[in-house]
Amino acid sequence: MSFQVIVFYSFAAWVIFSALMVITSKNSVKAALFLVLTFASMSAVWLLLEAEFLALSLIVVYVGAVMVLLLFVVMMMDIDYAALRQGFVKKLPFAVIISFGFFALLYFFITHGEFSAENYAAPAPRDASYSNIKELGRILYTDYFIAFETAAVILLVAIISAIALTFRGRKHRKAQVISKQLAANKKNRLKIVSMDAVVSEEAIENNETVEDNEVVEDNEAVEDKITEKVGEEK
Amino acid sequence: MTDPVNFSIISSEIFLLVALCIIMIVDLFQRDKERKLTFMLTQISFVVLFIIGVQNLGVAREVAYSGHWVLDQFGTVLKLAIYVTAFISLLYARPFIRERNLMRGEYYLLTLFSVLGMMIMVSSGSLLVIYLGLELLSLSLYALVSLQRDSNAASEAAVKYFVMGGLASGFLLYGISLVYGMSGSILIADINQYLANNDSSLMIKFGLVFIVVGIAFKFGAAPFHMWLPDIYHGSPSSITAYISSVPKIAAFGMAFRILEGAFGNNTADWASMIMIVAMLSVVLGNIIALVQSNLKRMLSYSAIAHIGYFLLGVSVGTDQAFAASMFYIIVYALMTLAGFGIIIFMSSEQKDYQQISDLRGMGRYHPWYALMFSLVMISMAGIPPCIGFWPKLEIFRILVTNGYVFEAVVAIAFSVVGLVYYLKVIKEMFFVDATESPNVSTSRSLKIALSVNCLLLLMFGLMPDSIYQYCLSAFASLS
Amino acid sequence: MLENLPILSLLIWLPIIGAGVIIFGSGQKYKQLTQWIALITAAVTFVLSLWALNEFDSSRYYLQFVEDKSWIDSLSIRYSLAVDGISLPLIVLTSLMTLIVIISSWNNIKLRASHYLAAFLVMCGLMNGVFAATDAILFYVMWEAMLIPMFLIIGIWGGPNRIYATLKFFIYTFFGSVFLLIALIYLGNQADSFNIFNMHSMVIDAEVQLLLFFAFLIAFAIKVPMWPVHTWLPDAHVQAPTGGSVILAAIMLKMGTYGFLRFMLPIVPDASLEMANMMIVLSLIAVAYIGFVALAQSDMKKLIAYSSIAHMGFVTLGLFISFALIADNHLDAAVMGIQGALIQMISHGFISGALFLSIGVLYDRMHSREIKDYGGVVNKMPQFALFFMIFAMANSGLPGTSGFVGEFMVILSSFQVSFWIAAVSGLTLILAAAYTLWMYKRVMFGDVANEKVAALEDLTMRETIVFIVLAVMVMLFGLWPAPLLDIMAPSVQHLIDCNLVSKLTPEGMCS
Amino acid sequence: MQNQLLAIVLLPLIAALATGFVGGKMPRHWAHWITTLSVAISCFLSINIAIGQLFDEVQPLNYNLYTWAQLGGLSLNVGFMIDDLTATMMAVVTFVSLMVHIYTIGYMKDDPGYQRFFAYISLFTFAMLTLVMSNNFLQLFFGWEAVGLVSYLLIGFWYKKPTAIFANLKAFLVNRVGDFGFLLGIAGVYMVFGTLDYAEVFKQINEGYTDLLIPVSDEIFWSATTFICIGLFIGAMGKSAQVPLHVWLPDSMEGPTPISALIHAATMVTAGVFMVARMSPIFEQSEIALNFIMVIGGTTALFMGFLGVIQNDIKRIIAYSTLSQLGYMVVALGASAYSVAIFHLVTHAFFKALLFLGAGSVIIAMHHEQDIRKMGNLKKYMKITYWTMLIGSLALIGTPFFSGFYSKEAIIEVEHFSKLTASTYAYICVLIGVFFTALYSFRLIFMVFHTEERMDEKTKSHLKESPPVIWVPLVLLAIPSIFIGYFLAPSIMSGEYFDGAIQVLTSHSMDASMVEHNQHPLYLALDAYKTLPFWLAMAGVLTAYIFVVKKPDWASKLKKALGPINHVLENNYYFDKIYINYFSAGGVGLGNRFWKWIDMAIIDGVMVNGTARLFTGLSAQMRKMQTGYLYHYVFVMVFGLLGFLGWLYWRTLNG
Amino acid sequence: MIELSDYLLLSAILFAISVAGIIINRKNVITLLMCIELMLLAVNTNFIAFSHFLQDPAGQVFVFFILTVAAAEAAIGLAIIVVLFRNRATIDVEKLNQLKG
Repeated sequence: MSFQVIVFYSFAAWVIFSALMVITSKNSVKAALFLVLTFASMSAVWLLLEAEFLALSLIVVYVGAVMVLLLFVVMMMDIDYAALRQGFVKKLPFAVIISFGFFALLYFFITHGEFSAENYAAPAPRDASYSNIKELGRILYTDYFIAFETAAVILLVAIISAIALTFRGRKHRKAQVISKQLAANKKNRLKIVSMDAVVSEEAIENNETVEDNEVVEDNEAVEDKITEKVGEEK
Repeated sequence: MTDPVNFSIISSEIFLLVALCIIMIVDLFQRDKERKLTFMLTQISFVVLFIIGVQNLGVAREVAYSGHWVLDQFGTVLKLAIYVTAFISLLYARPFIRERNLMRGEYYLLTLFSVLGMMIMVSSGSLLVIYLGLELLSLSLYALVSLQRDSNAASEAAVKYFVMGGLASGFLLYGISLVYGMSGSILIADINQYLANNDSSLMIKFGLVFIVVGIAFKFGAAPFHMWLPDIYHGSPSSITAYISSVPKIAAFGMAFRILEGAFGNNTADWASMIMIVAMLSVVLGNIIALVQSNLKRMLSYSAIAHIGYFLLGVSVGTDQAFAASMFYIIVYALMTLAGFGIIIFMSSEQKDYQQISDLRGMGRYHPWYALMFSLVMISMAGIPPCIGFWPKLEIFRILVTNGYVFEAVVAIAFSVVGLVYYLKVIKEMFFVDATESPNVSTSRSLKIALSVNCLLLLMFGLMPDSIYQYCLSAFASLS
Repeated sequence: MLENLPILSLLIWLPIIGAGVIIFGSGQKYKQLTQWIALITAAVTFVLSLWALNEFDSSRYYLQFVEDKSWIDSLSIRYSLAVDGISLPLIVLTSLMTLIVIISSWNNIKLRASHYLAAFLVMCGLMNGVFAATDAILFYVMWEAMLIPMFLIIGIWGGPNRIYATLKFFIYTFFGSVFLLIALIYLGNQADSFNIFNMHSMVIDAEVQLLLFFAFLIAFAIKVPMWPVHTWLPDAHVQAPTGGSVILAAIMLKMGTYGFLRFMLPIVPDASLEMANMMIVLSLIAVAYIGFVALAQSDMKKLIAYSSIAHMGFVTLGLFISFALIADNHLDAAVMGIQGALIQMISHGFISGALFLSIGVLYDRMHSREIKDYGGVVNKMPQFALFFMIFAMANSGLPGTSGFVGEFMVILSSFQVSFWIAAVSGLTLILAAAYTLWMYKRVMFGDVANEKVAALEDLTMRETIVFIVLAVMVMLFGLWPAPLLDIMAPSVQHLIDCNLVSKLTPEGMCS
Repeated sequence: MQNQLLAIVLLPLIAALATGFVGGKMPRHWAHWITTLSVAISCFLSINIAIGQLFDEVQPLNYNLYTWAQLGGLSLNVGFMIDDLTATMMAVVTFVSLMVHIYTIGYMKDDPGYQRFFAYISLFTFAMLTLVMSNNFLQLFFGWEAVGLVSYLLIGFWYKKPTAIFANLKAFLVNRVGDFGFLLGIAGVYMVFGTLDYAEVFKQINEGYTDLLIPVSDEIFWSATTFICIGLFIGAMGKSAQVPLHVWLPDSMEGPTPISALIHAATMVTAGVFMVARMSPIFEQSEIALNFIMVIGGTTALFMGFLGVIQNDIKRIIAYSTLSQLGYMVVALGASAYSVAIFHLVTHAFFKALLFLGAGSVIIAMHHEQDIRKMGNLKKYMKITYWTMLIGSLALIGTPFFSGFYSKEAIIEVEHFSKLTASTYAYICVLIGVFFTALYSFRLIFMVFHTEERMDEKTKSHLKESPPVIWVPLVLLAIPSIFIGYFLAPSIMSGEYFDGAIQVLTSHSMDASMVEHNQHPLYLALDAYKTLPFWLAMAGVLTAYIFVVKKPDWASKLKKALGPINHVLENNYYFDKIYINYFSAGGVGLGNRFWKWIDMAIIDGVMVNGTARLFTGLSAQMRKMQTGYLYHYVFVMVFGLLGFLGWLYWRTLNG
Repeated sequence: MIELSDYLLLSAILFAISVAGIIINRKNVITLLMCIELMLLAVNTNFIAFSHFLQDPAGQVFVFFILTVAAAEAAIGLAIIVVLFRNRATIDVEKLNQLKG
């Protein structure tokens, strides 16, 4: 049992364990952290495969950027984890069966397929002068020119859409705001209008009220639009 | 080792990208609430693209960028179809988004991005570029679907689309990885070469299963269709019109590139799977559509059924069959655009009228449009003289020619089931007495676009060759 | 110049173009104008068809007025039209009935009258197209497209239960025709061309023939309609407006039997021979069983609808009895059977059309189709009673009317095969008389039954003209069917000589 | 001559069309002038031709007018065949028709449908002439049905009368049953002979032909000839109202009296007899058919005679008498004595028309009262009617010297001498029939013209002799009723009369046996007291006298005594009840069941709508798969993937 | 030695886990996002393993791009979830069933 084998199995075990934790944790934060662990362990495995650049990128990109973003979002939302916890365990066996069956099939194909050791002998280790980064870099800008450009556009799309979806200036959340609800009082909510018994006047009164309200709303809307515009220009 | 960089063969893409950047910047500085300039520029770029595409029509097949890029008749014809359908969909979208606070530059930008993604998909020479093009398309679509931020339904649809789409990408990639492992290349031509020299191995078949699932998902074929009705239903109608039509054309490009381009020598490995998927789609789509009362949902189930017919052609796997499928998908895109055009037409005053019963009285108060919509329904049902008949005919002909008579009979029998729900629409418009006029859009441009689109269905129906010959030529140049 | 006129194209497209003009000019403002346009279009079409009839050379068999243009090259589908002695009379019938329908619905349709007329014109063109097409796919296109205007006619202008009826009609017939499509595609592939007449000279082995036979059977039997796929017809007829019923009965049903003649008999003669007994039994059921069913009807339109089914049974009987006769080498009798079937098609067109128009005349005045709401109409409408009597008698197959000719021939020829076939089909003499005249008695005779009947007014000028035309046709072909038969004779002879021979081997086939 | 023939046929048609279509717009008297004149010309020409054929021995004529249809090698024509038989019939038809036309002028004077009526009877003349003059089966069938049509129209002439419109429908349908057989017979002719032309058919028979066998089942085969004969005879049964298809004739008396005379006594009902005579070469080929005919005829002759006795309606009595007399004619046909049948047909045409028209005269005088129990002693008021009717009755019962005597005597004789199996039965029937004929005939005479006056005062005050336009035809008909038999008897009895037109096989011929009876008609009449029929007739008259004049109460006593039999008779042997309750109601009921159970329930309910329901139900169930839950969607997708993988796995394991 | 199939099995396990994760998770949309990331990780491992054993850099390049795309995807996915949360104040998967039938 060589060092590499030990490394592989130990990290593989970590990968599997942490992946299982990711899907079973109720708490998103916990799950995200386990995901980080999965990625980190997997990058170790990748190192075994002499993909140094990617192993590092995985940590940099995922652990450094994506996971932080994820956590950020998770924290931002005040989610009721107690509610999320319900009704989880009874679906577990079913999923276990499905995924086990799935894995069994994969196992069958992988072990019975052509990916045997004879067909795919382990290559000799590279010599020290070999630079993974250099090689990737070289072909990335030549052979994979088109792909590279496309990836760039994809990132642009991601930027644009993320902004388009989430940025909306102030006061546009539709979700209930507890603090506001608590702060509400009778004076703000209830408007007492004195009315005469005459029908026609009543109607006029109502109309006026409605108009007033509309004006207020319009103003708000205009304000919103302006702020939004400014935001976009920035 | 590397080819000399040849910009001429990616001129369309370069043009679009440049135009995109210009439009993006122009849009930033626009004060116009209507975004007229953005809209105009977008549409003009489609026109220019179309002209470039037409010039590319006769050009011989060229492979460039280390085999990652292919310019051929097939891609060009598909691109032309993409431009036209995208162009029409934006025409439809304008009055709709104006009333729904969606009139933002991003709408056009994301559309353009997705078109770019599709162009990349249909022109790519490697699995990697296909994947990237696909993701470019998908990401734009995810964003487009959720663009109506204050809509519950839209955001739900977006989440579902996103999760399901991610899953499908995963499956597709898994399959690609296995194929890569076997063939040692991600270039389609190399894979094809490898398979020509080697027998089809178990792992190739194994990978193909995943790839087929990924492709079937993109089309929304049963049993990978579950996302489709919800997404079509939940998205704003203009976006539904778009995602139900244009990306299908690109998806066909992808399917052809992968299945025929890479695995053309192993037709047997995937054809039966596609056939199963296709038959399931035909049966399921047609049956479930029967009881739908929401027009959008009905059309989405009908989309599943149509995809089934289309995939029947793919499953046969000959050049002619692919030509027929291509014909089908282009025609379908035109039809479904018109179909969702109806919904856009109905949904004015910021309210969405989507129920079939909302059409009631159309025949009485707006006879012309009722007639137009009837054309759409007749076309979708595959009744001559509308265009919808011809691709169906061609698909059935291919099936029968290749000995799939039983499949043809089942498929054709289910088209009778399909007829029922299309007729329901006509029934609602013409036969049910209405006391009040249904709600319709007042936008003149929408009316014109819709009329033209519907009349095209009839016109092409009388001269189907005007589309079909291009489809055939796309494949004639391949072999 | 006239010789080079694409007469068949004109017969197809002229009415359709007319309809297009009408649709664009629709609206109450132009109601009069559109009506006149419709009338003129239909009249010109009819005159053209008469002209074609005049130019037609019935001395020997060949396709005439041939038009053949490329249409869909990629699918090797051509726009090819031609007629022979079988299809031409049907075209004339179609054009005439359209004209009659347009005249007769002059003032009767209140709701969107111009659209109504346009629908009929479109249908006229398409039906002419069905009869004229010699390309199978062109045929199919027309065949299917024809459903749409009829679907709309029943659905928009029909009776209270129109939606059910029209959906049933459309779906039922569509269901049938999809099998036709499969068969046509198969044949087109085998023949490398969709030309119907190329298909006629193909060698097809027995098993395939049988499959094709059933594909054709489903399509055409539904259209005819034959028992047991006939149930759409009474519903459609009852709910359809008068004009719709007329066209449905007079022309649309003929499509099915025309299909038998054009496709089934010539392309799969061996299978047809094999299944002839089944077809004969089905036809006899149509004649006898449906005759009894008609007897039980209380709705006039339904009664006539069922009687249509029964009469169409004679057509199918005549067509398939000929197989048994050819097998026994009774060629004369086979000719008689097929000729009988053909003339029954034409004659039934006039008679059923006239009967539905008659019921329409009553319905326009009383808004009821129930027999029990009538009684003693003859007191108030003596002229109408006369015409109605003529048509009723024709319907019950009285010699001297066209209704007799076909049935007579078919019974005579079927007797050669079996006494029992003739006996069962001969029951129509009794049954048809019973249901028609019983209805006549209850509706027309007797004392004035109620106030509504008392308020009836006799035929208007317009109605009278229509009825005179139909009555003359009915009597003319009854007293002297020879001209019509002569037109058909070479085609029928060709059918028997060339097309009904075995297609299992190339021997003995002539093109 | 061909032009003459055309004129004979077409003149009544043109007159009918003219009066029918424009009758309403022309003065009333034009209608009768046009039609009567045209029929008169026809009659004149017909008699001319008949004289030519019968006495001047003009060659029989057979030619085609136009080709009706050409079907392969078979040519169907419309044409005329004129020989002795046809000529006789033409003369009789046109003569009776002319009388009826004249009579109608008076009889229908005040009827609102005056023009219509003339159009109908002219049309009828046309139809009947086409029937008798036809030279082929097709045209025969055309005429056959056309007379049925006109009969239908005429019975229902008073279309407001519920009984009339019931009767006409009944008449048409019952005739259609007969036509059904007739058509099958024609089909048989076509099958056996390959042509529908008389001359060709007869030629083939004379030149010897092979009889075909018609399979009715796997085991049973029928001789085609027998089949043809019976088929054709079933047609004749319908038209000539033979049991059991006789039910329409008594009811048809709902029509105006002139048509009862014209159609239901003199001409149309005899079409069947004429047809069988015309087809004599074919009928001769089948003894089974002849026996069948004889049984039917005998039954009709006797049993309808019974019914005549108990009727009280003046026209119904004559109608039953007609039925009975038709039976006589048919019996003669069965015995191969076609000429005798035609002989009786001719004499019967005259005296029965006379009787009907006389009855009509009575009815007019009685203001449309037809019940003989409300008449009596009309002799006092209507001398001419009385005498003419008496002549008619005497002729009917076969009083020597009257025309009926010769024909009836001949029939009885041929039955006596016939060698066919059924002849004994027929002989007994006709013999007994003679007694009953006399009984009901004179019961009528006594009840109407003698005994006390039973009508009410109002009617009585108006009673008077009918105008000349009515009684002239009576007189004109009375003359041949007396003498025609005397003149025709010798030639007909000797079998020379219809030489060539009627063919009798020598084995069936009774000429030899008849010869000894073949004396001068005068002696024949004088010898009548030696024969049984004479005494039977006298007994009948006497019985009538006793029961009606002397002891009227005996009648009701007898009625009581014969209770059950009387009941059967009054119900017309239950024929009507069976037909209406079982056949027609059964047919409608069957149709209803077919419709409700098979069409609506099974085909529509289960198969058509059931399919629709199935798919809708399926759809409603399947849409529930679309739960809206993301994890279900993923699950389905993964399941699909697993399915494919499993399929691949299975395929790998199984090679 | 560690064979190719070992790597592949590892990734297969990961793949199966991620699929299971999507199915069993009925509450939290964000976890679905993570599952998709896991799945991509499995795919990436496949690619890298092949790349190593084939001595072909294309697989690694592919992984490079997958990582890029995955990042972009995560960004958009999170944005969508934010939009959803704003609309509904929940990211409960079980409540995402307005659209059905």
